[in-house]
Amino acid sequence: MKKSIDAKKGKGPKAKLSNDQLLTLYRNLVRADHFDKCYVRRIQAGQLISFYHAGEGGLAPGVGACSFLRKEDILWPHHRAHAQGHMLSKGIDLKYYLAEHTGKTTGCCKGRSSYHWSFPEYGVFGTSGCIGAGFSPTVGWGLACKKNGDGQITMMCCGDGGSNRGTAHESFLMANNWKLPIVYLIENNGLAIFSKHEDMHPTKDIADLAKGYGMPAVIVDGQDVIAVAEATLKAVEHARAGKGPYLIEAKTVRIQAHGVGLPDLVDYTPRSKEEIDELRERDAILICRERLLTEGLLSQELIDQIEAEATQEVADAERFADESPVADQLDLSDINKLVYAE
Amino acid sequence: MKKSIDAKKGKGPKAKLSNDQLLTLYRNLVRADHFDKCYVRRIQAGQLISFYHAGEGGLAPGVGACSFLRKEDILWPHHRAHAQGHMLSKGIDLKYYLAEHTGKTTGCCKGRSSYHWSFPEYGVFGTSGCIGAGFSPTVGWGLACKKNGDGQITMMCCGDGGSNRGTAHESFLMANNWKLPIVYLIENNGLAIFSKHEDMHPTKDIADLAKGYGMPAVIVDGQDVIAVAEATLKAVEHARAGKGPYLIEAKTVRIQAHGVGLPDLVDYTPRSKEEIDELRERDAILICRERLLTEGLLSQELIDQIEAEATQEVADAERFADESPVADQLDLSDINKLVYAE
Amino acid sequence: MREITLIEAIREAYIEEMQVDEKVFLVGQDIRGGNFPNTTGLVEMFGDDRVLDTPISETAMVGSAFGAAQMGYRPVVDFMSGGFAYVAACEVLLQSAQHYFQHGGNVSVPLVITAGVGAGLKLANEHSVTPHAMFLHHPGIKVAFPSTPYDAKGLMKSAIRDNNPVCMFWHLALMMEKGQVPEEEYLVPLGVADVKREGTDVTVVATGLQVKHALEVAANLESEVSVEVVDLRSMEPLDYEAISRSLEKTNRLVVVDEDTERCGFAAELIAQVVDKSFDLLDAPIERICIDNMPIPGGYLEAHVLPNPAKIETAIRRVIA
Amino acid sequence: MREITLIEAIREAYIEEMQVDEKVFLVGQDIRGGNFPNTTGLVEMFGDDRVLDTPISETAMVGSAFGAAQMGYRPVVDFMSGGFAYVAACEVLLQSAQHYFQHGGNVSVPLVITAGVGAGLKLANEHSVTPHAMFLHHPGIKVAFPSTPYDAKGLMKSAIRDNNPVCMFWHLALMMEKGQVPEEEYLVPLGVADVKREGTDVTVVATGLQVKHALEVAANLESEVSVEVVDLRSMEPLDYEAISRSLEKTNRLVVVDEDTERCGFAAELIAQVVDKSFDLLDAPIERICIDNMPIPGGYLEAHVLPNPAKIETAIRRVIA
Ligand SMILES: Cc1ncc(C[n+]2csc(CCOP(=O)(O)OP(=O)(O)O)c2C)c(N)n1
Ligand SMILES: Cc1ncc(C[n+]2csc(CCOP(=O)(O)OP(=O)(O)O)c2C)c(N)n1
Ligand SMILES: [Mg+2]
Ligand SMILES: [Mg+2]
Repeated sequence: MKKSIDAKKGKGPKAKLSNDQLLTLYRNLVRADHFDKCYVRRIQAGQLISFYHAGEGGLAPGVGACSFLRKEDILWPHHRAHAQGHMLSKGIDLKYYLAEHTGKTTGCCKGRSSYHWSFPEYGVFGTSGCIGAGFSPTVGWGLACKKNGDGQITMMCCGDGGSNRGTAHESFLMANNWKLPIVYLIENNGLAIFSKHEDMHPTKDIADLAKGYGMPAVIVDGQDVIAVAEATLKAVEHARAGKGPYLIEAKTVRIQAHGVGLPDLVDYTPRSKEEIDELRERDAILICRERLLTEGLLSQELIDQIEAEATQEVADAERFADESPVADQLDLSDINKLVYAE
Repeated sequence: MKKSIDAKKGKGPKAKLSNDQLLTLYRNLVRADHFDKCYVRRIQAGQLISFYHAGEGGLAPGVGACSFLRKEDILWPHHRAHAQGHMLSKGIDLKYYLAEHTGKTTGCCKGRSSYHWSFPEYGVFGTSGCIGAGFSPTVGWGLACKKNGDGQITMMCCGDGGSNRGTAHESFLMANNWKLPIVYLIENNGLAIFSKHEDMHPTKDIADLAKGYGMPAVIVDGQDVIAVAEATLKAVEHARAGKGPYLIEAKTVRIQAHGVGLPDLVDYTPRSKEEIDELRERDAILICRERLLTEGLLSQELIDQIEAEATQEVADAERFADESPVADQLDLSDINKLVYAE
Repeated sequence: MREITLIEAIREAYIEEMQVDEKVFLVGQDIRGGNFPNTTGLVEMFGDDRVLDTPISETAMVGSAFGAAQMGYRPVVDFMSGGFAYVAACEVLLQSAQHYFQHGGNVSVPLVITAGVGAGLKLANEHSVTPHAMFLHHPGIKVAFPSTPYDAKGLMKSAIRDNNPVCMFWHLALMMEKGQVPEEEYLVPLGVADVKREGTDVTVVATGLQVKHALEVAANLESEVSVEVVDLRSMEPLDYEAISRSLEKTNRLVVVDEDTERCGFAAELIAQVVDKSFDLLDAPIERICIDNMPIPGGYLEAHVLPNPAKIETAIRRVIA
Repeated sequence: MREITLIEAIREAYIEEMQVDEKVFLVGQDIRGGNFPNTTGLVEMFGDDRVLDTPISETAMVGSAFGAAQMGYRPVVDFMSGGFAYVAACEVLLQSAQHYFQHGGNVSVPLVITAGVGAGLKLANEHSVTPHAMFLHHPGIKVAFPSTPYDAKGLMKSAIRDNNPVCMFWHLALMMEKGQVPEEEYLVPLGVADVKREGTDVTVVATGLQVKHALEVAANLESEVSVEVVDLRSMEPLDYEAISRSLEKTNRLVVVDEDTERCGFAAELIAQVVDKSFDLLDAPIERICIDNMPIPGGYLEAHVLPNPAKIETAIRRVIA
């Protein structure tokens, strides 16, 4: 299961990140990790509704890809970790999402959708229970970004599994035909539920698909949030400059089972503790922390402070969600008012 | 509009065709051309029902690909020329298809479907009005061929336009994952209705897509029926040997409008006579005839004989269709008997 | 008043709406060249970025509209043929339809889905289906189906201005039908039926081509039966009031719907009438739909479609 | 008799049919690992070439079954969740369903489509829909929906042996319900309803989970109303005889259907009853379906679903 990263592919002249940006990445990674743990804890305790797909091990791609987008950029985030890392990196206050996920009236979807998110003011319009569904509206977002003509771009994230959908082909075609400002991020954790990437895609790298469309592509180490951010900056620059779409494949891992409470199988046999331990070795937070410590950007004090702030942020979100009223009233006297916009 | 064939791509050690095979190709091409002209004439005269998509200029790929398949091989033929070249090359007697296309009880679909074909005893199960629909059952045919384990293969043909469907991606994935014995033939005539290939696919060659799946692919001159047949023999051999799928892109042309009676536009302007004349220069029958004359396989006498036989075959098919009773009775007293198999 | 064809009427709707609102654009396959004449010449008027041709990539084609609509554009997606909508069923029936409700009403999705539909050309099932019921079964999309050039233009303009997905197919057999259309601007609102002919003995509810058939029958039967023809114009929103008003006069109902019978719109209407107007009924309701089979091509097609003869038989049955 | 769960009953159907007919195979996503327990362990019993995992490529996944079925295999395609069938709507509703008729009856398509369906887990629309009406609207597919382990096993075995596409979804809320299932082999034919409880005052027609709800209500009302519960088990073929037999006794009808109301199966049944049994009716027919909105997630879900309370209200209304 261990990803062997072809380091060369990720190389090339790197976009330079500022110290602030590096710290932002670290901070967002820690925050994403805290929210992920919170959701795991809550769903196990019956304090979250529907389901949760834990992000442990695979949080860096979303954080790296979304930390430096503009507020008006459009984002379809990956379903893993229920996109919390993507969304907080984009600047979204996750308390409204937790409220949604606990079925509260203050939820971002008014308590109508449990796991769905929607923050249109941040360019995050919603999601779908159908994996791979994001490829389609991405074309429309890219088109509208291009029409708007002010450098806005669309970031579309999905897993290795999601890339198997035919919607990917159709989206790649139209994005490239029209040279739309779209960055596709494939967060390849090598698994889709119980299925191995190797069995579901005939080549080692999903990025190979890009060749069919003449689309530039890069493979990055998805455990290195800085590498992901650097690759993203380049891709985003390319898209903003009107040069068309770009594909990034981030090789990452999934530490937990597909969904909390499901068995953790590969094909039909349980993953071993050794396998998981091996995956844990390349922990994205530790890799980033190490680097920032080396570069003198982090101190133990700052680490503790970031940790404390993240703890506080999660606690605040939980309090907000828990204190919000349950959304269990539905006025069905005028259904059409609910279903149709004015 | 002129196809520039990258001659190198089509080269390589060529499968050797026997003299008989070369003559078969020429004969099938002439027959396909006669049937195509018959359909054009008949639809213009109101003697064919529904619609017809004339094959002129683009008959060689189907003939080259299907002339040496085994009877038990499975074929999803291209819709262009309503697959007549593919089907007659496979050994199918086209009179039952013409009867279908004239709404007769003797039609291959009992007069139920106008342009649909169905010859299961020749591995041609049917078709669909949805372009690109063949990619999906092809996976099942390939799977069944593999399960049957006796070297049977599946040939799946479609146009450049059809390759734009997401079904292509999903089919390529599964065919390569499972190493299914499938040959994909993309008959790229540079047009889909009014749309130029260049605007609908971002690279010059659709064969580029194969790279994403690690699938072997070859580009051939679709006006050279012998080249197509040779490429096909190699691809079929590969598939029969259990080495998995193979993609052939045949560059060809469309001389007439998309459908008989439609305007012949590119984007939104009519194609010029010069453009069409240029396309006519590389006539597949002439190219083949030239080659066989050079090799001494054809004489004027044989040319005339083949011509006469084809004329006779078409005339026989027309008589059969015209003399068959019209299928205009439908016993609706037990609809389920019609709709469901026993 | 001047007369123009239904397809020309739709073209006028496009032109007028594209002129007043630059957020409106058209997307589909081969529409620049005018695969149907409703888009002929529009690329010259509005440019390549408002009349967009796509590959045969229907999920992305709908996606280009669905995404842009969320960002304030007002796209019209042309599927060419209604049967091709199946290849993007998830994008249309789930994603576009549910988006507004499912996301808390935060984001509206003002897009129009259109295509030529309807049997009659012997083209077999996929090119002949009129898959309205499938759309109606999925809340979040409105569904209109015009029977005249006047309605086609007015409904299309309303559809483009609506802040929701609206499906407005048009019938191939009506494409070249001419009808009066004023030069002045007007709208036909979604959800307002039109009594195309008044009568007192029996109500025939229909849409699209079947309105024409019903009117034909009504005229033929004039001396025997007084037939009221209610053209719904849109099936969602549904002008149920118009139906019950008519039933109060006639107490007899025939529903004609050019879609497969089983779980179709006619069944829905019957269920609603049984629920809301049971006491108004003096006879069982008749429904004339496409028989429960794939629509055959060839000459067999005619047997399974609604037609004037079948409508007449149904009328005679309910007044018997 | 021994008791097993509904999902175990389906698993037994798979095992028995795979044992007697080597043409039977299963294909779906993550079924080797047992995404639901109906496939757990089957790969060990039957091998990798009879229990096939696919990518998230539903058009090709269905295609793998559709193509193989044409060549004499008998595949079962597991969609995991009924809502995912939308992404292969063309392959299922048009291609597979119409193939036999459209091609002159030359080629039969013996395949089974299955998935877990049904709301109740607060998972929002796509994971909650029970899209039966969409299947029923497309002739060529049979549709079954079991309410007990016994029926689930017997229907699935019949589905696998049928020479047509058969859609047999099963309800997530019944997955772990136990019921008597004999050790000996048996079949439950498609198209034969089962009176799950006899009664004389009102007929409740239902399928799947709603049969359980109806039985609950019938038991609760025992002292007041005599409720007959007709479990259709399959909606196509439809055992209309069973319904009319029941109506002859009760003259009152409630239809419960866990699918969106508009253009759903309940509407279809009402239309048929109005057509064939109008004179048997002493009251308007009540239908209890999912309200005409995308199924919400969260706590709101409960409001829009059929449930015992709504069924009881409907019963009281028709006997009033
Ligand atoms: C259309 C569709 N098919 C199947 C599923 C079931 N499903 C949910 S998540 C998932 C795996 C996704 O894998 P991947 O895209 O790699 O993301 P990961 O879960 O590994 O992060 C599957 C098959 C679905 N939700 N939608
Ligand atoms: C799903 C679907 N979308 C659109 C169409 C309409 N259509 C019919 S043929 C065609 C063009 C096909 O082009 P290509 O595959 O290149 O074949 P060619 O006609 O050039 O031989 C289109 C768009 C269709 N039949 N089905
Ligand atoms: Mg994955
Ligand atoms: Mg073409």
